[in-house]
Amino acid sequence: MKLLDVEIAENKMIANGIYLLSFESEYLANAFKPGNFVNILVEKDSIYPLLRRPFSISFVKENKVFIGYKVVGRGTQILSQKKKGDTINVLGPLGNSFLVDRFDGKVAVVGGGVGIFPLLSLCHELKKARNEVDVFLGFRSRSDLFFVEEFKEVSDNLFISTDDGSIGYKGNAVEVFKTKIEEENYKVAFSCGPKPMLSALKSLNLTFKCYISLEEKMACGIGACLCCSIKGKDGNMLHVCSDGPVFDIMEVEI
Amino acid sequence: MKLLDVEIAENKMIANGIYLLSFESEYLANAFKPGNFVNILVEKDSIYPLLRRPFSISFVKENKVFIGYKVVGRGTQILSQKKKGDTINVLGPLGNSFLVDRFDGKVAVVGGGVGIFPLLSLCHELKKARNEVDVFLGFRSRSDLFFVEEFKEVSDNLFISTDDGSIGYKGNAVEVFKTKIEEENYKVAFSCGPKPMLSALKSLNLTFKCYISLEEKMACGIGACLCCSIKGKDGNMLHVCSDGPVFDIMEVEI
Amino acid sequence: MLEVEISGVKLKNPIIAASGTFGFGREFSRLIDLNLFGGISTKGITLKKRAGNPQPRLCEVYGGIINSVGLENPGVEAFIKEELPFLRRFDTKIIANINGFNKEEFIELAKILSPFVDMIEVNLSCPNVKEGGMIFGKDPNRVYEITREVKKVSSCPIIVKLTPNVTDITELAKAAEKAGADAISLINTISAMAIDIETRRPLIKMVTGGLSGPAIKPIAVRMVYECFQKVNIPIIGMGGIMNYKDAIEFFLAGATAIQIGTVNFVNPNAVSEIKEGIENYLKDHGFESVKDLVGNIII
Amino acid sequence: MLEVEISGVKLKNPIIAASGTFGFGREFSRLIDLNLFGGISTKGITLKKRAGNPQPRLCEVYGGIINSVGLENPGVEAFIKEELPFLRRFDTKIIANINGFNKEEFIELAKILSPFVDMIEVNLSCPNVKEGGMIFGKDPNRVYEITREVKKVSSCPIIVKLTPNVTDITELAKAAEKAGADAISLINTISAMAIDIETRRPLIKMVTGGLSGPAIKPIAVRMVYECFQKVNIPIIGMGGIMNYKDAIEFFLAGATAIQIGTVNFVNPNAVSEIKEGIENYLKDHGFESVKDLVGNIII
Ligand SMILES: Cc1cc2nc3c(=O)[nH]c(=O)nc-3n(C[C@H](O)[C@H](O)[C@H](O)COP(=O)(O)OP(=O)(O)OC[C@H]3O[C@@H](n4cnc5c(N)ncnc54)[C@H](O)[C@@H]3O)c2cc1C
Ligand SMILES: Cc1cc2nc3c(=O)[nH]c(=O)nc-3n(C[C@H](O)[C@H](O)[C@H](O)COP(=O)(O)OP(=O)(O)OC[C@H]3O[C@@H](n4cnc5c(N)ncnc54)[C@H](O)[C@@H]3O)c2cc1C
Ligand SMILES: Cc1cc2nc3c(=O)[nH]c(=O)nc-3n(C[C@H](O)[C@H](O)[C@H](O)COP(=O)(O)O)c2cc1C
Ligand SMILES: Cc1cc2nc3c(=O)[nH]c(=O)nc-3n(C[C@H](O)[C@H](O)[C@H](O)COP(=O)(O)O)c2cc1C
Ligand code: FES
Ligand code: FES
Repeated sequence: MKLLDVEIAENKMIANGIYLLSFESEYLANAFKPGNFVNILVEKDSIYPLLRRPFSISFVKENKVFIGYKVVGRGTQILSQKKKGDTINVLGPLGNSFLVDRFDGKVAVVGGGVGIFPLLSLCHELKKARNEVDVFLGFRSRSDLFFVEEFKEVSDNLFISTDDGSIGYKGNAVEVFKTKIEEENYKVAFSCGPKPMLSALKSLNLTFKCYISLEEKMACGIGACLCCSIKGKDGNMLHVCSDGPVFDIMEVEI
Repeated sequence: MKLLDVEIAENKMIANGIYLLSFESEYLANAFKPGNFVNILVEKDSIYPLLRRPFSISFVKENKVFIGYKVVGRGTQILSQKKKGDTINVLGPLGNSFLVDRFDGKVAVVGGGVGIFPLLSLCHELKKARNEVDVFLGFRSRSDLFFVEEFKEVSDNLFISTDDGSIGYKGNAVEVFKTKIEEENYKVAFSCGPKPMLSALKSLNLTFKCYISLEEKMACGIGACLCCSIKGKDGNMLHVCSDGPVFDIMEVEI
Repeated sequence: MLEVEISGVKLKNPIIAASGTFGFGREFSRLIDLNLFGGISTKGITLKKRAGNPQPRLCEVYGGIINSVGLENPGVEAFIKEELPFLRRFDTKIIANINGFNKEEFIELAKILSPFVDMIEVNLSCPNVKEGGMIFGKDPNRVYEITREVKKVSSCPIIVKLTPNVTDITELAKAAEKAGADAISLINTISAMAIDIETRRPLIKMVTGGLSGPAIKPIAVRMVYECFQKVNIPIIGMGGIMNYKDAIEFFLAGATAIQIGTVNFVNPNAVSEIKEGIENYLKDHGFESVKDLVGNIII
Repeated sequence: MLEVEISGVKLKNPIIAASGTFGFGREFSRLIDLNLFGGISTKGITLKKRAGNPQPRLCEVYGGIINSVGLENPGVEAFIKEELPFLRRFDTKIIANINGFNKEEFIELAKILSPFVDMIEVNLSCPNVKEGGMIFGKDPNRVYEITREVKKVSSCPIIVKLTPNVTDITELAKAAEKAGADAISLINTISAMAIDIETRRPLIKMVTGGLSGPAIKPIAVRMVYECFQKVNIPIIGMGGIMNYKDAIEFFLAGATAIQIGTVNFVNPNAVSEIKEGIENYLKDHGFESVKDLVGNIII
């Protein structure tokens, strides 16, 4: 974990309101594991926004770090206006990572909306570990699609769904995943997405392990402020930023 | 007085920390009289800085409005980073103006530091009204000089002074002006500059009329908030933004 | 859709210009249409003309400004003669913001003014004067006493403006309600201070002044919410409202109407933008009237 | 040049990490050198382990954040066993921030902790718990009582941390001084609230929380200044300090030392930047020690 001033290499729109930002950082690129995130100060000396903003690292390529994000408020709005050559301050890598292994069975990866970002490099690693990977991605609508080609490359089967059915299955990623559970012999699932999606996933009562990446509002991002605490199964407090963001779905209340 | 979104035509450094900004505005260019100022919102939706920043209009040329300013804090810092094509919101023209006439005698114009900005168009008008104009400009140092060529064109005699004597007379503009008062038959003087300079001017007890342009911290710039009030001679409150910024030096407490 | 009512006075919309930030309307009328406002609360009026405090009166801080105008105003007579006729030309409710240095002055001001205006706002919260104002306003007993007396002599509804510089603002709200106030308005500015580290002098000549602007908004929303739990008279909420979203927060917290102050300096068009924003919000969220928002927070 | 003293405890510099924003130092130690701090005030400690408040606990507002952590902490025993040894490795003073739900708990905590730490900060100002905390802290009599009892049993100097959510903070300061406090620290967060206008729910599950960050700075500076006029014990000032300039304001207003909280989240290097900034300021302005700045405002 380091505090780094990095120079933006590229920052481009890749879908409706979705941007992909990249910068060079040998340190981060090497230290990174799928699931990690960074805490970005979008504007120096700004008091509004005041806090850093947490974003998963979508993937790294050589020494370049790529962050996909959706413009939802003032912080991401400002970030989206940054140009090549502008400097941003990045704190990372933060948090734990997805457990990647050679599983003896199929792997399912289920992502919805901005939750899709951290899953790309996960799939990459899962494939590298020679797993068979089924990917389920849910988007709002056809114009919101992103990373589709990239996921094709790192999956065996890719199932796209949209809320409005404008492309792929109509419905969300969990619904599609559900239809496959019985046909396929999944050994493990990984997921990231909005809370309702994760709750739906939990209520499937999967017979195999399922790891999810969570979000909570964060101030420090490193485990010091205790703003991002959630209750673990045993009543113990878990900190999404430092004990997570990846948790065994059975170990957390959602 | 109007609220205008204008597009920056140019914004360049013209001396050490001094910038000249211009934008097209037929309305402002026509409505403008020397001494008027504008209240600029340097950043939309910003809460820090929050208030608009007041700046004199230095001069207009056809439909272009020129504003000279010095970077002193966060607002002017942000302004200095604006580029051609960026939009700023301008409220103006505000305030009263210098009385321009054909005076039967010489006219003295005394400016110090950023107080020099509003005097350029004044001199222009004074010359247009066929006056003989002596201009006294005080700067910190040689590297701080600006508008010198421009003032040469609209004055009969130009006296430059610097605090450190690195160019022109050593001392401030009022000291130089003082040495000329007895030789010359001034009918009227105009001045703008830091408070100590204006106090020095007042204590000369000039036998002719002297008009000065004042500064106070401003919130509204239009006479509504009463933040910029100063005491007039008769104890009445005067508002620098709406009764001024130009006052007869004998009518105000400084 | 936007109409609200305060003790029988109908405001065509819930947006009121906050006292002291809008003068007597004349200056802003050159820039915007005063008819846009549901109401205008005047600059604080005193019995006699007042020069106000020495310079500097204003400084800027993170997300706000500190002012110490100190109730500069022409006095009640000049107001009635020279300012009120102008204000009366517009289709907006006129609220006279009154300031006494003792109980008698408040009574006198209410007597003189209430026949001429739509409502009176009793400012028991000015932090920028040595007597009266906030000194009274911090004590529930004085709030009760002054409110009761002012109410007795007023021929129009009275609003009591509360100071946030207290341990429990609901005590003041309850005192005002018990004394017969038709509404309360909150918050006035928060006592604050800033220092120029180069000169080592306070940035406000009077040392402390009143903080307003976005920085105080979450404190104001909290106080409106607290008061809404404790009193039944309408609340006029204010403090740091910059846009329609901020306004909606105040309604949800319990405000029947809002005042906008500092934002007028930044964006004189705020009133029309906020008006439009509220309308759109109501439509988009299926509400028929702004009244449906009041206190409609889901806990 | 930077050394200051509080009741015999020498801080090598006047910068203290504010309670609750710095955990027990462990996390930040991976990022910055803890030796940079004059002192570290720990996360609020209670007798028993506490889970804290439900989510959401945090939201951002104009120029600040609202938190409602609610004193999540491992309890005093775990602190002493698992956290203190780590903290003790650094050349910085350790201040234990203690939180009781009644007088006895405060006494108990002080008894247990005072042999192990350099100072105790008695938190009479936590806005995020239903009992104890701010409820006690708003009443000068309770402040007096608890301070006196804690002082009696403490083998190290005690600091009393005051809440800003009161009419007159100097009353609390005086009560603490009279009861024997070695210093006071202020301000804790200001009770505040924000509402999500889309869900119409409060952005903090507990509805209200504590506002910190730059937005509260001018209020904090004012309170430090007020207390400096009224008490003779050292004041530790905090609230919205983002950089060395803000720190200097607090010294000029009367603070002997400062705490930095929210800024740690934004800029973990703040401590070293502020340290350097203060040093340069002292040199540039011809002061020999930061002590020369304390209360050195020119009115
Ligand atoms: C571990 C983690 C990883 C994330 N990864 C990504 C990613 O790869 N791509 C992406 O687009 N988004 C990601 N998010 C969500 C992202 O942090 C928010 O969308 C962003 O902070 C919004 O900032 P804003 O100023 O535009 O929005 P605003 O809504 O104006 O932000 C207001 C406040 O809420 C916080 N906030 C808002 N939404 C969230 C959220 N969903 N989770 C946590 N805090 C939030 C902000 O940090 C800020 O403090 C991630 C969040 C977390 C916790
Ligand atoms: C009528 C008038 C005309 C002016 N004309 C010019 C001009 O042509 N060129 C120029 O460079 N400057 C001019 N100034 C001064 C200019 O307004 C300030 O330098 C500027 O506001 C500083 O903003 P900042 O954010 O960079 O500085 P900061 O110091 O960070 O500003 C803090 C606050 O102080 C106010 N402020 C700071 N200095 C002044 C000042 N001298 N007068 C009034 N308010 C101030 C700011 O508006 C702001 O509210 C004029 C001021 C007035 C009142
Ligand atoms: C420059 C200025 C002058 C003010 N004068 C008065 C006044 O005379 N009477 C009054 O009741 N409130 C006065 N106020 C307080 C405002 O009416 C309002 O309560 C406060 O500014 C909070 O709202 P805002 O954050 O929208 O400005 C004044 C505020 C400012 C900024
Ligand atoms: C997330 C968070 C947790 C806090 N927890 C505590 C605490 O446990 N004990 C305490 O005395 N103050 C606590 N505080 C208050 C801070 O110590 C400090 O008084 C306040 O934040 C103002 O300083 P700042 O604006 O620099 O953050 C907390 C503040 C924050 C932001
Ligand atoms: S964000 Fe601070 S502990 Fe997780
Ligand atoms: S700045 Fe508002 S009256 Fe002059």
